[in-house]
Amino acid sequence: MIRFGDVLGLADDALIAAQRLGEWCSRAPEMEEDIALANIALDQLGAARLLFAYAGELEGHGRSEDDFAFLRGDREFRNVQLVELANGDFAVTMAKLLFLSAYQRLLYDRLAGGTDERLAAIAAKARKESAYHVDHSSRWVVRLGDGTDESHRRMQSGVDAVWPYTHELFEGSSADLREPWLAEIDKVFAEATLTRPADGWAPTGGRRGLHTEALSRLLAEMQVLHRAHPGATW
Amino acid sequence: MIRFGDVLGLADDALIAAQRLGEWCSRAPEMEEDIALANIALDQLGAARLLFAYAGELEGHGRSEDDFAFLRGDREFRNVQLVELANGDFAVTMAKLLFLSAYQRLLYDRLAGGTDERLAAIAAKARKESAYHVDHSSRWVVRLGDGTDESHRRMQSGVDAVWPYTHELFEGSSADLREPWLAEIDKVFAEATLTRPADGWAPTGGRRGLHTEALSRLLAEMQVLHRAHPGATW
Amino acid sequence: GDPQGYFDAIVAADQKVEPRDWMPEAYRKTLIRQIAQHAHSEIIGMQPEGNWISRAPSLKRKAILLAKVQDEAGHGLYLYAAAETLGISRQELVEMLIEGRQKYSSIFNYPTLSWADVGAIGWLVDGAAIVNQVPLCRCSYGPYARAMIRICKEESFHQRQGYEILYTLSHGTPEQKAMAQDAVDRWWYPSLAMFGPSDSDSTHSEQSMTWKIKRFSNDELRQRFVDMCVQQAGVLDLRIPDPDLRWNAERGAHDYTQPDYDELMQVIKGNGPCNRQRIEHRRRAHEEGAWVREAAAAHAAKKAVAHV
Amino acid sequence: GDPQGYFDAIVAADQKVEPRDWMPEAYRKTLIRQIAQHAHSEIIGMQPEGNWISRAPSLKRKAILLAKVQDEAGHGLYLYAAAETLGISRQELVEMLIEGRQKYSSIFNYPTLSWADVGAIGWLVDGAAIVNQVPLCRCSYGPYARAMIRICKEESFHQRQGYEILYTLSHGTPEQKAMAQDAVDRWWYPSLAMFGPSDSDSTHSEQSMTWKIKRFSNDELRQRFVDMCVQQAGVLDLRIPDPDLRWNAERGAHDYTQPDYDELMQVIKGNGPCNRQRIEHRRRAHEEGAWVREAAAAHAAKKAVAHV
Repeated sequence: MIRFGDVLGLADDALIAAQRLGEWCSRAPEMEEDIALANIALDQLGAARLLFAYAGELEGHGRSEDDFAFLRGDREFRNVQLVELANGDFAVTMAKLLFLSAYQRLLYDRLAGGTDERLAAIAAKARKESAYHVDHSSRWVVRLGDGTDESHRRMQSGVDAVWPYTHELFEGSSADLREPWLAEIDKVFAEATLTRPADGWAPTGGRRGLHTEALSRLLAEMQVLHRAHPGATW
Repeated sequence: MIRFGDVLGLADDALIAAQRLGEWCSRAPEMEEDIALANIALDQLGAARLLFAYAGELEGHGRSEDDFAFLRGDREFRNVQLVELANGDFAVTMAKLLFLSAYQRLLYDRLAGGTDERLAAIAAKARKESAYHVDHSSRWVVRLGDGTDESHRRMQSGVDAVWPYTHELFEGSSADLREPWLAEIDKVFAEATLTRPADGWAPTGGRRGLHTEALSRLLAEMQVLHRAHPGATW
Repeated sequence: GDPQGYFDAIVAADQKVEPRDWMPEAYRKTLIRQIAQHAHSEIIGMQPEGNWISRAPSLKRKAILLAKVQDEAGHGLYLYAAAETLGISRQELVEMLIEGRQKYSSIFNYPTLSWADVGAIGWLVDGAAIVNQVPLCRCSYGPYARAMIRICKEESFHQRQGYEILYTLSHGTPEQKAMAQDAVDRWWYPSLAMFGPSDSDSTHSEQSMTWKIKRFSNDELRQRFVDMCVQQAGVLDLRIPDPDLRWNAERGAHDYTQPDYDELMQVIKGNGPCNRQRIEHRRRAHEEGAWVREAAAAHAAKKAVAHV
Repeated sequence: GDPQGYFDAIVAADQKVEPRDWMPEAYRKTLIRQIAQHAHSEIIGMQPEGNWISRAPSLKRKAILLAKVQDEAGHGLYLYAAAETLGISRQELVEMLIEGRQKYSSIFNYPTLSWADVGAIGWLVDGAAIVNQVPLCRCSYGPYARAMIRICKEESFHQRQGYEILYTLSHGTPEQKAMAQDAVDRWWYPSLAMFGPSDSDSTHSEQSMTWKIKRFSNDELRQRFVDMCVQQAGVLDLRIPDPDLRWNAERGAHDYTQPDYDELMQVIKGNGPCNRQRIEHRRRAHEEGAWVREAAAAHAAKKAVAHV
């Protein structure tokens, strides 16, 4: 039985990831990468919109995608903390994207075969996109990990910084996805000559609306214009 | 005859300068400097509040200091662009502060002896503070200019980057302050072994509400909470 | 054979010059300069609109804007590729941009101050670009002409999106309408200036006409643009900020006030509001990405060795 | 004479040990650890509240908050100076902080999620600090005791400001009241944990008592804090998030639920929500300021030479 809060969590993951990826626009290390990151941001944004629409129906209070995106405070967002973390350098961004999209692919795979037809349809579309996101980010993780000394150092340090936030992905009903997720990640790490960080600190709270200090700042920027014109159409 | 818009311009200069200086909080190169920058930010904020109160009276529409600070968009702000520029490194910040406070001191000196008694009182207080700001920033400009090779390079590059924005300070009725201002700045530059940049590009528009792309972002952050709770008391 | 004669004949017959063909050195240089400037404009042009991606006021608009800025990166890539057929590398071109040795369109040296600017850029700037670029689809140099066909199709899509943004704003709340009018007020004259100096002061033009790189004069294109905008501004219910704008029945065209060409010259010289900011942004992205590009090259080299 | 005997007599007579006096090495080490931890707490403590300076909802509140965070930097400086009288330099202490070899109060490893958190920190965190610190004004080590007198005066000012913020919120709009309650809900137990483990698990305590560095047990101070808060929470019209909180007439004190000491141990070990962020922020400020400090030193050296 899919609950409103679960769908909202997935939607928020996708929206906040899109917002962070959008910050790279015109700042990527190569022009091809500007295009790729915008593409992935668009995929995440597209998934978020479909999920918000469905969440609105499940809730039954008539909230639209823009109501969800622009008129909630950070304590009402249900995304994992991983997606709200600052972009950092390109290595941190690729670590975040790999960890998120490998999780999303597994989750969408499961939902695509589930009994909730509406969610199955959304997931069937999104999982193809996730496969591309995994492919893109794991290629970069390999290139950077097995590139120069400098890029190896940065990639390992990015992985180390982000790793603690991956535990939150597997809380609750997605706990059993961690095994296949680790298998996928380990394969990438092996090729990238990276060391998987030890498990230990596992920050959490995002799914309950407890976020890092970064989220309210992200929302201040994202929501400023929409909130300045209550009720306006765009 | 002092006009509402002139007072508002001075208030906005001080407010936006305070907001930028406040961003340094807990990030300064020394703990003593954390205290000094907060002090200067407090002075600027204090002057802004007195000036807003007076502007509100001149306007006569009952607007409070918070109405001015939190409920205008960037096109309604009248500060010079100099103060809204990003902080940059410590050298850029000190260049901005020296240029601004040397101007403010001259201007407050004049206003303190002027016929508008209300403004004279505000200026009499503020000019003492400005003298301290000039002293503090010029000491740093000298230390950095005549410090290490690295600090000299950064200080000259900070001065070069900010210089074009100083022209706007001397538009209109403050045009004749540029001579004494240059004399002050040249003295500092000489001791700091810095080269005064050539005059050329002179960006302008702030006093007419035409700002850089930085101001609307600064305001988005500064105003987010106040605007989220219309009519609330804090 | 006589290569110059062959080249002249191809051009005269409105056929395409291709990369393998002989061409006059001045033709090659003119094309490199023009295509590079065009490519740089697409890349720098990502910044003013990119400034509003994070703040787009609805998710639909955010998606449209992200896709548009992405298209601009794509246009930049086609155009660098077209320039590369003339024997210069993308890397050289990018360095010339960052060092200020090649120009980009001066329009991108103005700031985007509100969301309505995104609409105004779509309507006016992309509109002016289309008027400029449609004739380039018939340019004598094949790779450039083909790139332009693809680009023009997307640009007209972008222009319509900008028009829709402004239409929604001008038919929205009073604040939204004021925002739209303010944007049009600020972008109108810079858009007119996109067509370059008036014909009497324009350099390069005559030779480019002969080579069929250019087919209409700056003033002809500017007039076409003004006539197009007047009509659309009516539907938008927005005022073009020119008190002397009026229909001239004799000329069958609108009389209008020329843009401030002294200002244009200042912006071209580097003294627009955002010249330094735009180049600094580009330089920083390039420098901060250096370690990534080096890593990719090092990794590729390792793999290549492994495959030998 | 017998230095240990003299030292013991001074302490027993409630007089002050001064820097020039002989003192046991363990006393010195304990004091350095405690004063340094206290100084670090002031410096790290600038971050959670500093997070809201840019967004303070009125100019008056912005000024008060700026001044408060500035005071914290000042407290840090007094305390580093007090530690320096024990023969260790500020630079060494700062390095130990950044390298994680010395601690700071675990309370600052929680995030400030709303403006009300600034109020809750003032009311609860500064309130707990005062309860902890007032006895330190009578500490046996003179420089520390004198620093604490000055600090406590300012802290009680801060506590009142935090209380006022919460009072205004709880008597404001429903959204403001909810924000205030949410902040109290999140900060209550971490504030209780500020007094350290319960007496049965506390190390160091007995010796510190003998040395008159510490005068009350953790549990005594915690009880004092709870009793103080209950009364004030009533006036604030905010609920303390402890369903078992009630007056115990027999003890003449409130019964209350202990904080989660396992969580406290996790935070102390480095696994609180913000440990890494706080240290990383401090480390970055320190490293990014290195060129400035070097320049100041180089300039001072030049001037010194010039004066010889």
